[in-house]
Amino acid sequence: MLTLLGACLLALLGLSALGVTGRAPRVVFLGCAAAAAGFGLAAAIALTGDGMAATALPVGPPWAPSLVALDPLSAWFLLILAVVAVPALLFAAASPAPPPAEGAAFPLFLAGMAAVLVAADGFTLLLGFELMSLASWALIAARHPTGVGRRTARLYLAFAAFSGLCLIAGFALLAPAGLGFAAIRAAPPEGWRAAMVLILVLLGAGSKAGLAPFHIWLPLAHPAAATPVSALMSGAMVKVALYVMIRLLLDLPGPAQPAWWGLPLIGLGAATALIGALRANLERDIKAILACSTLENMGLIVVGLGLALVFRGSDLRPLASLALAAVLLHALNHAGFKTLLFLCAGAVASLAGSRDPDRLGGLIHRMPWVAGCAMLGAFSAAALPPLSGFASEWLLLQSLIQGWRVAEMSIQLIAAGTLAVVGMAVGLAAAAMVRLLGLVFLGRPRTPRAAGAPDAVGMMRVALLLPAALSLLLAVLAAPMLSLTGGAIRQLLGANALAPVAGFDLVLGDAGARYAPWAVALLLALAVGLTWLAVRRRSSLAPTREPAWDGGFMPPPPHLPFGDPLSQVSAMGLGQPIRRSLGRVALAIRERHYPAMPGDPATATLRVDTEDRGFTQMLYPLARLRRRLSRRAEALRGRTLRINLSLAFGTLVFLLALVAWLERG
Amino acid sequence: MSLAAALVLLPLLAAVLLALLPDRASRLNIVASGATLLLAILLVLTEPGGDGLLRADALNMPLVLIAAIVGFGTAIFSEQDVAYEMFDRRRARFYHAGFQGFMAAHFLALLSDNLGVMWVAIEAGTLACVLMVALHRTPAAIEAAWKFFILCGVGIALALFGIIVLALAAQPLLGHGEQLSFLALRAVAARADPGLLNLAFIFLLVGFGTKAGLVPLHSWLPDAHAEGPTPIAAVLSGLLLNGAMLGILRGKAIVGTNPAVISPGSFLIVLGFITLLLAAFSLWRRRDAKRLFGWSSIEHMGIVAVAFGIGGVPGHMAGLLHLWGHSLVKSAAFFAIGRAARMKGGQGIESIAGLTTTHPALGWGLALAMAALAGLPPFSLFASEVLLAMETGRERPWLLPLLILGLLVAGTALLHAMQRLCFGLPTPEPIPARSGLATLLPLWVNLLLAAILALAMPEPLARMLLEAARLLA
Amino acid sequence: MVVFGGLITQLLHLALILAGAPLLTGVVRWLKARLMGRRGAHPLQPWRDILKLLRKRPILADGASIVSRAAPYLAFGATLLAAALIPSFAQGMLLAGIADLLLIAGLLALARVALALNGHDAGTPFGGMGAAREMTFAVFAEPALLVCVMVFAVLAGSSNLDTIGAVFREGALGLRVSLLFAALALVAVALAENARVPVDNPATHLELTMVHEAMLLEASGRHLAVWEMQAALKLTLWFALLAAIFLPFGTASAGSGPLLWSLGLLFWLVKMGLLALMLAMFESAIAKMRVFRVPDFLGGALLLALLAAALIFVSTGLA
Amino acid sequence: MGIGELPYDVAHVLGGAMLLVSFVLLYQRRVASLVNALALQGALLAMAAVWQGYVQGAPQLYVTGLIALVAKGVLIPIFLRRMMRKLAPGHHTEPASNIGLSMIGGALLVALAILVVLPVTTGAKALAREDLAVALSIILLGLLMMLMRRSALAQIAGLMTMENGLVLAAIGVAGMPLVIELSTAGLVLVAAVIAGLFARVMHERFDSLDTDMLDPHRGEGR
Repeated sequence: MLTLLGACLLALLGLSALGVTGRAPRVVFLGCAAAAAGFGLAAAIALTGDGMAATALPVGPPWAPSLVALDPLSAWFLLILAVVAVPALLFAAASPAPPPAEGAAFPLFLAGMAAVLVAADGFTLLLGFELMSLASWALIAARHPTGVGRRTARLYLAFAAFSGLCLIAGFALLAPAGLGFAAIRAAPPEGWRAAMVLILVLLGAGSKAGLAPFHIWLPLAHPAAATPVSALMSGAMVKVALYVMIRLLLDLPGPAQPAWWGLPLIGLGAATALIGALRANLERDIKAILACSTLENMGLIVVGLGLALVFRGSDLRPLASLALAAVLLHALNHAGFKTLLFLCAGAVASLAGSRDPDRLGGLIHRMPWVAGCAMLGAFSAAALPPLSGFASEWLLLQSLIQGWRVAEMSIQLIAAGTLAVVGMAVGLAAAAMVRLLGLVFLGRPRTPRAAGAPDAVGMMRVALLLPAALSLLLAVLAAPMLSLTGGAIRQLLGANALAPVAGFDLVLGDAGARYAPWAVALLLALAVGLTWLAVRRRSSLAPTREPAWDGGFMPPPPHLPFGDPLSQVSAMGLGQPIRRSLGRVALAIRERHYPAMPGDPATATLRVDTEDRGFTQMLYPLARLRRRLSRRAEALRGRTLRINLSLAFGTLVFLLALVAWLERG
Repeated sequence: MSLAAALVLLPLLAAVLLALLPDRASRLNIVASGATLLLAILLVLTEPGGDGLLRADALNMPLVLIAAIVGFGTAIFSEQDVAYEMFDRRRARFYHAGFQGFMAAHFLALLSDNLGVMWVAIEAGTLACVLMVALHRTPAAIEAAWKFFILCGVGIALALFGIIVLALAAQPLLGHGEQLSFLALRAVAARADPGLLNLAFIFLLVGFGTKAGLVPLHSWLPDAHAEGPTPIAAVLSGLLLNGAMLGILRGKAIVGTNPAVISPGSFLIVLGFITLLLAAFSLWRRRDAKRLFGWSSIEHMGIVAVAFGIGGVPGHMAGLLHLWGHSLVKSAAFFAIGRAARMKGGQGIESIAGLTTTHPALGWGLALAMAALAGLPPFSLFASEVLLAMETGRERPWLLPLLILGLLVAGTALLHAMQRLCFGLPTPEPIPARSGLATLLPLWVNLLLAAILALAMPEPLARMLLEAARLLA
Repeated sequence: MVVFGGLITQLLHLALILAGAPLLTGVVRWLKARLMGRRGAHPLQPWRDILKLLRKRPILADGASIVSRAAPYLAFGATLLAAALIPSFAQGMLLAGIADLLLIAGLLALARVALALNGHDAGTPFGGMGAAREMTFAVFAEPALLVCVMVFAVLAGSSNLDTIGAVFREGALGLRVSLLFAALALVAVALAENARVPVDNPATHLELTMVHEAMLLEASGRHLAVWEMQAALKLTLWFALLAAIFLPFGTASAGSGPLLWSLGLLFWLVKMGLLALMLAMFESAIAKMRVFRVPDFLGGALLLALLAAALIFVSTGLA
Repeated sequence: MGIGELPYDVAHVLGGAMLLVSFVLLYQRRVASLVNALALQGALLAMAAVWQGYVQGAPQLYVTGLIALVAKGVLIPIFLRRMMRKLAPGHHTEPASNIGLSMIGGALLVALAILVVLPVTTGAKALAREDLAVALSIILLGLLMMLMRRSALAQIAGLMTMENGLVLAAIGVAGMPLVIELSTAGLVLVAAVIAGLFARVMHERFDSLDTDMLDPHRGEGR
């Protein structure tokens, strides 16, 4: 096991060295894919058989060797990493050669994430975490020498430094005895120390996972990178942050933590889910839409995590395991369909030449494979039965509904409110996915480039089909997959905790609710098929093609081959109802309407500027404060030599006086 | 003659030689530094100890090694850099002689067991640096050098007074001659008069603190770094500050043994945090690349002061490790930025950009060095900061937020500048040239060493680190 | 016997709702016409329309893709499955085990998404507009539905519809004000889901005001027939849902032979008629509201549901 | 020994005289007399050293006294005077702030020095205590002078006074190794030379010795 992991990690380092030279990028990416598959293999072994106990490495900080281990929790997330990485890397190998810096940073990115997952002491974990941040930043910066992308990279790096430092502080308070996980478990923190740990971990890992209000970098940074990187960031990196959260909040502090620990997570998670789903309906860049949907899903997952903490704190182990199962399963499902969606978006961007929905449309005719995969992914993301997204969100909603079993009325009310918010987020996600599909793949092409786009072929198509097949598998076999997490659940909730699984169904032990994905899929297929047969038996006429009725509009003039572009709803137009009704929850919106003057041939226009409240209410004020303080500090510099001398003199005199005074007292 | 003595005399000899025969001076300089490095390695491999005047112990041996490494790298770098200076014969001769002279003084300062000798050595080194800072004779250089001279002159004088007070405190307990010996003082300080010890530590703190660039005694540091030749900036940051910190550390080690004194650590913590925070916020306003690194030196000295102030074995370990890493990385950063400034024909931040695209090796080296200074892995500054945070969390948790704030503001400022210098669209180069091995070699070697310190420190060094921390705690 | 009975009842239930759905639509329309003082079309008119549409040749818009052909069947299949899970005259049918309210909500969402995609497919302005509005309404309808489910789960201990119906039929919990709130919320959701007044007007074809019809503008022939059938089925489904939860009395259990079944059927027909009458009266009494007031309307429903939940917590906390 | 005994009184007088000279330095406006005062202080220091050597029976203190006399009393003053002639003929140093204020400040500093030193040196000999207090006062006064005066020459003079104070303190402590004294004195000389060098460069660059003229030339601007 150790040899396998070590071989993969070393291989990654070697590949990054090869990547520096910029030669043979395909080799680099395929090699990374192999290494990622190796991780997946190790994870599978650890999940089915037994993992790896904490082992000391020859390298490490001066005061103690680094420890690595592979327990069920790590293995589960390592599996997620592999699930995302393999298709993404195949896609990368199928794409044109990137700049050398990217070829060098990509393996390091993978290695960093893997290091976080297998680390068994704080230093190694922090090392991997920072490596992950740094490499992913390099991946963004390498693509954007100038312009907005550069500012994005800067913002991302600043947030990365912030989360790293917060995690360091969190460990500092968590581990008075030593950084080894075993030592921390032996002496769990209590009282205000524990509370500080909670806050710092929420700041550190939370900002990495995109929790509000530290989500603002995510919708900018994830789309800025190359498509495979975006897939890895959205599918795997946020999960690594989630893993850190679980490790530091659920595992290391021990089971003795109070129930209220979950409440901040629930609140932040719900807010994040709402904001993310809302923004997903308003973005005008397909990859940004997907990044916002990542926010939504992370929000849901964190809500589940909070519920698990609440239930565990109030001694409702079965419910805690239910919520935890929802968390773990949704993490995996989201990895599957988000990778699929990002790769589809990348295929569209590279083949149809744009990421702006207003320059796409009607792609289903030209790229049926991509469209099919995208629909599958979108349906999963919209949590439609019987696809994978629904199974895990069913678990999550059930655990929210079960929130009333906690004796605290306040928690019951919070659960109800959260349920409402989560439901809203789920609805918004569905709306966003419909908007995405409708704008990109359905309707009429909006540009000639979109009308002439080729379909994905070769390895790119394989890279799309892989996660698609996986999502389908996860949809039907949700229960068996979930039973693999039994080890992790026992590890976190005690020996008698069980995954809410019975055979091929997901069940709630006492509440008697049950979801059988296979049955639903079967019945649905049956219903659709029978309906189709019946209808076709009664009416067998082949359909004919005519110009669209279009509510009576005249057919477009010949110089508009794809019809009148103005008579097809735009991205903003589709977002308008939601923007009007909910937009201001998450965004500061400025709408300006320029009406067409009588006799003026110009068309009337509506100009909408939106900015996330995270910027306007948090980041900008902080930046102003920082500027003011640095101006203060700078004022000290512009002094003459004699002032500086007198500063030294004053310090001396002050200290002398202080000593004299202290010796009196 | 002991290795330690040889280590002091060899650079001295080299200085004399360089003063006498200036042609091919830079080669001779490199050779001498290389020989010094060999001696230093030998010294580290041998057992600690030595005669009365010079004593090699776990505390100063690693510092000697680092100093020799940085000195060797600087010699290699200046071989290329001085060529641009257009020095006349006299100044070139003076430059090289002064460099070796400074090295000799620094080794003496590190190795001497006698505080008085240490003081003399530091003063001599300072004077050498002052002259080399003034080497350019530009108004800015004169201003910087004069400030350097006056402030450090005052500071060093105060430090001497502190030493005298120490001697006075030890007078009733120690025989003549050895009342300035570090070991002897440490042995008897517990019985000395705490009042005098307090007084002594105040003066030592203010005196050496001025040289170490602790706020509010720091104002000479950035200008001195920016106006002198780049190699001098490298040794200033890499070596001189270590010497000063060692002085403070010795004082603390002596005074701290007496239970009745006002704990010296608290003074260090307060000054350290003031330094850290002020430098962190000032870093955001820098327009001059070399001053940026000067301020970052101030910030790191603040971190070191905090680490030593918090104390305990881990705290001192963190502080020492931070000193080592800072010397290596900061000198590397100065090599890179000096070379870049040469090629771009100016050391203003706005005049340097896009290094990674035009000179990948140099650009990525600088980027990594700055990332390391910002406390990112895999460099030893990251390790020491983690260790410091751990110790703070254990001993004084309420200081954590301040520490995190300082590190965050400083780190983001450095990363911000890093992206401006190394990425973006390249600025035009009046003097198009290749980076050259003379820069890349020391740059990457130092970075590699810093990474090794963080992840795979050789066992003897690790043992010395622990030993030194025990000695101090 | 139980399994056999479950199977039989399930099949009978399917046949019943399939046959009854268009009829129910017809009845509602007829009642509405009567209340408005018109004679109104024969209640069987929807059936006649559907059969006639099936005979016509479907016409596809130029921009239309496979979606236009597949979406109707998908939507109908999903709705049919959802309807099959909701007990009509008998409880404990074959699929009672998976008759989870969340699953029903999910299936309805699936049908909704298929409908919206159909609206997008031809690339016409009204289709897109209708789709956007439909999804927006769902954003407000879904949370209300979920919170109602929570209320039922608190009372019945489970989110399984069959269990809920059984518990409520026992009537152990009597008449609760919280249930009243939940009922109101659910009714509002049902109105929105079925595109009834005041959210939408099933009768109009004035493009600017409509939501549901706008997505079907391009459908014709058998596709339109399936869409019509799906709409009718959805209405029946919601009526059955309301009946199963709030009027559970008289429902037979699957094991109890044909006699009780027919009794249950009788009860069910009465309930349906009652609900149809109420709907007709309501629709003929009030007018349609502006599109951007709908979120407020559904937000009110959400608030009612939350209030119901709060009241439940209070009462269970006191009890 | 204590008050009323010869060794103590003499040391007392010498130390007091040096302190007085420091005040003179602080007060003095004209550079020429500034240098003279410095020379006087050096001479007094030498005498104090010799006296201490005699009292402590420590012969190396005679050497110290000799060095002090040669360096502080003769060489440096001559050097400064030559420089003054070259650079600032008849140049007056104007204090940055008025004399009275610096006088009061000086008095306060002396008080502080005594307050700090006397209570902590109860263990030491009275002579050492006295010496230490005086030395500290002289150092602080020198520092005060450096930041009160703008002229480079005055600042050098201040630095020299501080050195005088240091040596005074050092001779108070019995058994300071000679090597330290020697190297210290040597360094002081070097420092003075360097300072002179700077003063010359400054003069030829800015045609003034006013250190405030340097300020606008700081790199990186304001």
